[in-house]
Amino acid sequence: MSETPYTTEMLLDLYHQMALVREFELRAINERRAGLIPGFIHSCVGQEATAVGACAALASDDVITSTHRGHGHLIAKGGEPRYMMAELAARTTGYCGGKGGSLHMTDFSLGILGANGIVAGGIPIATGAALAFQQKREPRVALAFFGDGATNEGAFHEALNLAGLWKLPAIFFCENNLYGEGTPQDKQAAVTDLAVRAEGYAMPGVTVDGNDVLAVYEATKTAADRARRGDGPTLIVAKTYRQRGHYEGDPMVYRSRAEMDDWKQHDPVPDFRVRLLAEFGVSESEITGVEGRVQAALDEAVAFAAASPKPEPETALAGVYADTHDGLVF
Amino acid sequence: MSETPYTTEMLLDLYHQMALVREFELRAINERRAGLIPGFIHSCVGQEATAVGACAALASDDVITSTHRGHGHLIAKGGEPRYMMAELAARTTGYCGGKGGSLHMTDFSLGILGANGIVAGGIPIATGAALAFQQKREPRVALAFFGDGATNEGAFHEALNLAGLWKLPAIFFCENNLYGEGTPQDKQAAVTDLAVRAEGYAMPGVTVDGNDVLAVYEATKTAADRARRGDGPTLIVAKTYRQRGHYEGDPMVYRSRAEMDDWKQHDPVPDFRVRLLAEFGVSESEITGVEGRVQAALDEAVAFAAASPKPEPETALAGVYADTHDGLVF
Amino acid sequence: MRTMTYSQAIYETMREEMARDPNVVLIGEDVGAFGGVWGVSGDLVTLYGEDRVRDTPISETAIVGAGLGAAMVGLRPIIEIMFGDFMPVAGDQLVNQVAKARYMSGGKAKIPLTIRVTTGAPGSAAAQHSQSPEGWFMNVPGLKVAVPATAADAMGLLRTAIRGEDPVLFFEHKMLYAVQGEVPDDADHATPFGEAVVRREGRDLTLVAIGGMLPMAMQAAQTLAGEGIEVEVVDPRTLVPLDKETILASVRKTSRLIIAHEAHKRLGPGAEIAAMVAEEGIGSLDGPIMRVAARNVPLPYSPDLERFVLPQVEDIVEAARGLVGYRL
Amino acid sequence: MRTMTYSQAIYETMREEMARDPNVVLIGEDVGAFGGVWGVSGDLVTLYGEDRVRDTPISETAIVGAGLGAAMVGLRPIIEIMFGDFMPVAGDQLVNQVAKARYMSGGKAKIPLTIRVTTGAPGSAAAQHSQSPEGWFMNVPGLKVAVPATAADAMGLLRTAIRGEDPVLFFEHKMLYAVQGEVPDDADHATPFGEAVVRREGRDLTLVAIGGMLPMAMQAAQTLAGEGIEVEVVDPRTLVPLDKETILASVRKTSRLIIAHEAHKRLGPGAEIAAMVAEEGIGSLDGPIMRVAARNVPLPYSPDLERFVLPQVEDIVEAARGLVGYRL
Ligand SMILES: Cc1ncc(C[n+]2csc(CCOP(=O)(O)OP(=O)(O)O)c2C)c(N)n1
Ligand SMILES: Cc1ncc(C[n+]2csc(CCOP(=O)(O)OP(=O)(O)O)c2C)c(N)n1
Ligand SMILES: [Mg+2]
Ligand SMILES: [Mg+2]
Repeated sequence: MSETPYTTEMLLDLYHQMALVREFELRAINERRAGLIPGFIHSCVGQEATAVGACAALASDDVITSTHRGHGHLIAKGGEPRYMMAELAARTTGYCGGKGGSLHMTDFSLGILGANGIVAGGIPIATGAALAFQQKREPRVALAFFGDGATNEGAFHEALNLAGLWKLPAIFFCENNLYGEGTPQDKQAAVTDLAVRAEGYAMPGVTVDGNDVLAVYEATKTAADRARRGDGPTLIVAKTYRQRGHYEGDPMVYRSRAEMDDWKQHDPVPDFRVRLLAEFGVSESEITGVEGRVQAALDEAVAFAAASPKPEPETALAGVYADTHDGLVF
Repeated sequence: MSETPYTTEMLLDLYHQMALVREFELRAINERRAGLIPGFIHSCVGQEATAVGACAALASDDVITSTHRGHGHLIAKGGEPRYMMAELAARTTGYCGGKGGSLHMTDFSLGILGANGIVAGGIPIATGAALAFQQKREPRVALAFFGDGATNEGAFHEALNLAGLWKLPAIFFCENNLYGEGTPQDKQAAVTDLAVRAEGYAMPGVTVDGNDVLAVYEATKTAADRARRGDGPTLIVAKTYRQRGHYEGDPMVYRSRAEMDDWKQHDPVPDFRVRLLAEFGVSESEITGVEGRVQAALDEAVAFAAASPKPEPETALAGVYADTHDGLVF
Repeated sequence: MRTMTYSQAIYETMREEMARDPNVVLIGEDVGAFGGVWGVSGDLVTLYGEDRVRDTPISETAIVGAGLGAAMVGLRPIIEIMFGDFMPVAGDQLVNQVAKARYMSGGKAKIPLTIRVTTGAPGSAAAQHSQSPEGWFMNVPGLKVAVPATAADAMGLLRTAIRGEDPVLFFEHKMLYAVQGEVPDDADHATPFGEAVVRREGRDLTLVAIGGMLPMAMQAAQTLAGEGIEVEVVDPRTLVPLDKETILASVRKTSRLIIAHEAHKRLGPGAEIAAMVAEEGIGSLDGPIMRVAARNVPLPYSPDLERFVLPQVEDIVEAARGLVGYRL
Repeated sequence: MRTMTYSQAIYETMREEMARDPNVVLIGEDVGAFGGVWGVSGDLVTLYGEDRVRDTPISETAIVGAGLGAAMVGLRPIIEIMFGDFMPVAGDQLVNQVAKARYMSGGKAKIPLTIRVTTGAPGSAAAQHSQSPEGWFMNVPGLKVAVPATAADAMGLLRTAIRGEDPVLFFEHKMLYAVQGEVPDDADHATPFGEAVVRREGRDLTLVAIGGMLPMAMQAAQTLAGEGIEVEVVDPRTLVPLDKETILASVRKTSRLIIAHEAHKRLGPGAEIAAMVAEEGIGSLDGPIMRVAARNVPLPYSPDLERFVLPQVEDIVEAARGLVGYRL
């Protein structure tokens, strides 16, 4: 059993969150089939380590912007499965009262500035939050999650340049899962090593194994410390893999079964479980205890969502403006 | 007198074009004061070597996209001062019949796909032309001129990535004149060496003295050959200086007289004149001959513009569509 | 006549035009191996190769700009933008470049560029994947705007767009893709822009239905006929150019007008049609010009909320009943 | 009352609000040392430092997006976009992010973000530097749109925008910057959104004039008064929210309506006003609703062509004469 800087408590907490993300996605997929969830789902099954490792390195008052594949990010930043499931089920008790759905879940109290349906759309927003922290001399960090495909959008370029120029306390976290929808990463970006782009923005570019939650944690921690010191932003590229379709129902004609099976061999959740036992001497019973709590939490979340009321149609008119003009239809 | 690959004819031609650009700008500025020219002018005085050196390396059927500071690019690509001056004077004989003005001069027969009033707006357009050349297996090249400030626009990033990814026959030519309007380059880009950005697009990034017309020519020739060979695009960053205001009338509070005087010591036009005499053994009389032709051409251009008719108001409705819907106001 | 879906009609037109002219290319996100996120481009990449059916990075500005540049030097690109909601990502290229290139050049540029865009709410796709941007660029001179509502028009208008010399925004309604329709056999079947069509004759009121609203309009007309209200349904087919005459003629006949579109009501395309009639045809009106459209809030995720925000058949029926009962 | 220019009124408001609230910052291209390309921000950088008055790279998407993110976590950013023509460069952030952030979050987000944009043709600036985008985002729910036409409203509406909790598109007309006007001394002078004002009373026709058209409208009214035609000039001040009541009340009184704006006619903001009146006030109309606006072509460079394309005082006068003579 190797020397480790990690407490068993922290290790179990990481595993707990990864298992929670995995199970949340599987339940959501089932509940969608079962009819509880009306909208599309872009699951992050296989990418649990990036979300959990990155958010574990953040403080509770740090903020993130997320993506269309954001359930993991939200849970890792403290999002509660019950309110997330309720949002997916379009209930009043959901994070957005049923107005946002999977693509737009937000909780400012948790520092979740929003998932986003626009590829790269959240990157400038996180940059703006970092600007505010710098301006207000607050020791807070803003982290933007985005995919490999997003690095080819102009918004990525403009935001990273701004952050590098102003040395903003930002972290640009790229989950490189090798595909953007049906198009492989090497058919989207002129370079396969996306971290090299960091040089063009005068910030460090770090590549990390995105399926190793501890490696992700360490890389993000280093970036967060750097940002808090006032030394500016970091681009982190985490190599991972999307185990399921781009969206649930994706025929996946664009990749081979062999490739998918291959990656199943590097599945972040069971891999970490094995390490906990072998490398960190965590006991089987502690782990099964966590897994039991995960199941219970999701049973509760699904029940909560199913039991929650659907919004009254007329309430659709509220929530546009913060003042008395809200609700008027002019 | 050093060995040289350049014929006296070519050298004189380069000087002729540089002198033509310089004189065109000075005349245009005067004519604007005198009232012949109604619109704004962003002069390229001090940047003659970039325009002339780059276009000298292109074939007549290669194409360029230009910028708000584009008079030099147009002349260097074969634009005739008379039609340019007429356009500035908003006459029917101008390149755009008075509809475009300084910001939008275009001549497809010369491969000038248009100046542009939107910073970085022309970069994706040149990329598209390069795509067409590749598609049609035509040995042609598309060159996009743009400034240092434009490299911070998303359009720059998306276009260069696309060109690098598809190995398009394109040249991205950045005229780094150290300022974007009143903001110095180092307050706009996170990096001062803009050429490093090329790496993020898997293309060579070349930095060159933009006030040395021969250096610019060589760099562009190398890039053009590379593109024609099918080896893909190149980013060229040419260091130069805008001797006058961002626009005519700019108070220039943002830079020191000392800096400006300093750069006047590296004035591309007189510098090249000196080299022609000293280094290349061109005779004074040959040079004065060229200078005489330049003066004559511009006397003629101004006279031509002044004598040309102004457009009839109703003709404003034409030129929107290529078909019978043109001219209708629905 | 053949019967096929709206989606197939678009596919066939692209396939035929690509066979006919090597300069026609298709450029967009996942239009190749994926066959298009909406499945419209299907096997075109296997038929014409990755060279002519290009998967792109997620770079809408570069995609539209590249289409423009390619069109300037001889290609006839078809661009696919998977959701109309993403058009603003390429906003500058659409508004300041594509739309104006010809005019700024003094009428010299030819821009044979077809921009295929999906529009409309597919259901619980929320605020960024459900919008109807048909009107967003109507205030920008230089673009043409097509809103096909049937398989035959999808084919005919697309062919006109591809063979034409002007940039066209071609709006494909997501909920029409699977709708069957009759399509002429003529391999050159092309529908001229600026010619509306009367889908159903009626004396009591004119119902202008845009794009995806046509099926709902026909359904509403059916219901109203049962109540003795004869609705004349007009399909403008293109919004720019707009066939004012057909609309005005119908209003002269019925003296009542309702405009139905899925875009939000405030300054949606219906506002221009209403304003045009209020200027050029007010004399023949016996009542207010009604607009049945999405309410002025972003599209919500919840089906219950979404249904409330989007225009429904009943909304048309109610508006019609009210209008016919109205006395000035 | 003090007298100052429209430009000074904007400057003073920014200066005072920045003094009052440290969370108010100004972000834009050349707003610092340059003092703003239109000279509006002047010496604010020397007063408040480069930290609160930030020169940015030429990155409109990042600028608007940064403003949004900063607003989400407690700043009250004022963004300056030097030409409205450049708004589409930041199209996605405006349409899909800023406008929808609150609604998508279920009404939780507060977005105190003021986006200052210049509008209108400064003269021979051609197609990409002369547009009037006031209407471009009216079909996108979630944004408020202010179109101040006087120094007092520039101050009052800007203060309301800066102190408010919603994103505002604040359109400053380039040709109004130098116009003098009286401004209240009250340091808290704020003009509510959604309240139009009658600039001139008249019984014969209602003339709704948007932004830069107000001076022309007043001039036209003067001329027409000389001919015995009494024009009531209404300044909506904000387009979203729109004060329908004041417009409808005036139309009930005059029974005639002309809408004047510099934006292109086709689906410009006037279309919504015309459509609204055609729906809610048609009963009181004695004639067609006229729109005096820019013709539907890009703005040309030539002064002769530009003058023909842009709406002129005579165009308003002629439209008014025709309308008053009109019999339904
Ligand atoms: C601006 C924009 N363009 C296209 C899309 C459609 N789209 C949604 S997800 C996606 C792929 C994104 O790839 P990547 O950034 O790698 O994220 P991943 O899905 O792999 O997690 C695309 C093209 C979009 N939502 N927004
Ligand atoms: C999208 C856009 N943003 C801002 C402007 C205003 N503008 C015109 S030129 C200019 C500076 C451009 O700097 P650079 O690219 O370095 O070119 P230079 O003027 O130095 O030749 C700016 C900000 C514009 N025309 N387009
Ligand atoms: Mg990916
Ligand atoms: Mg520059």
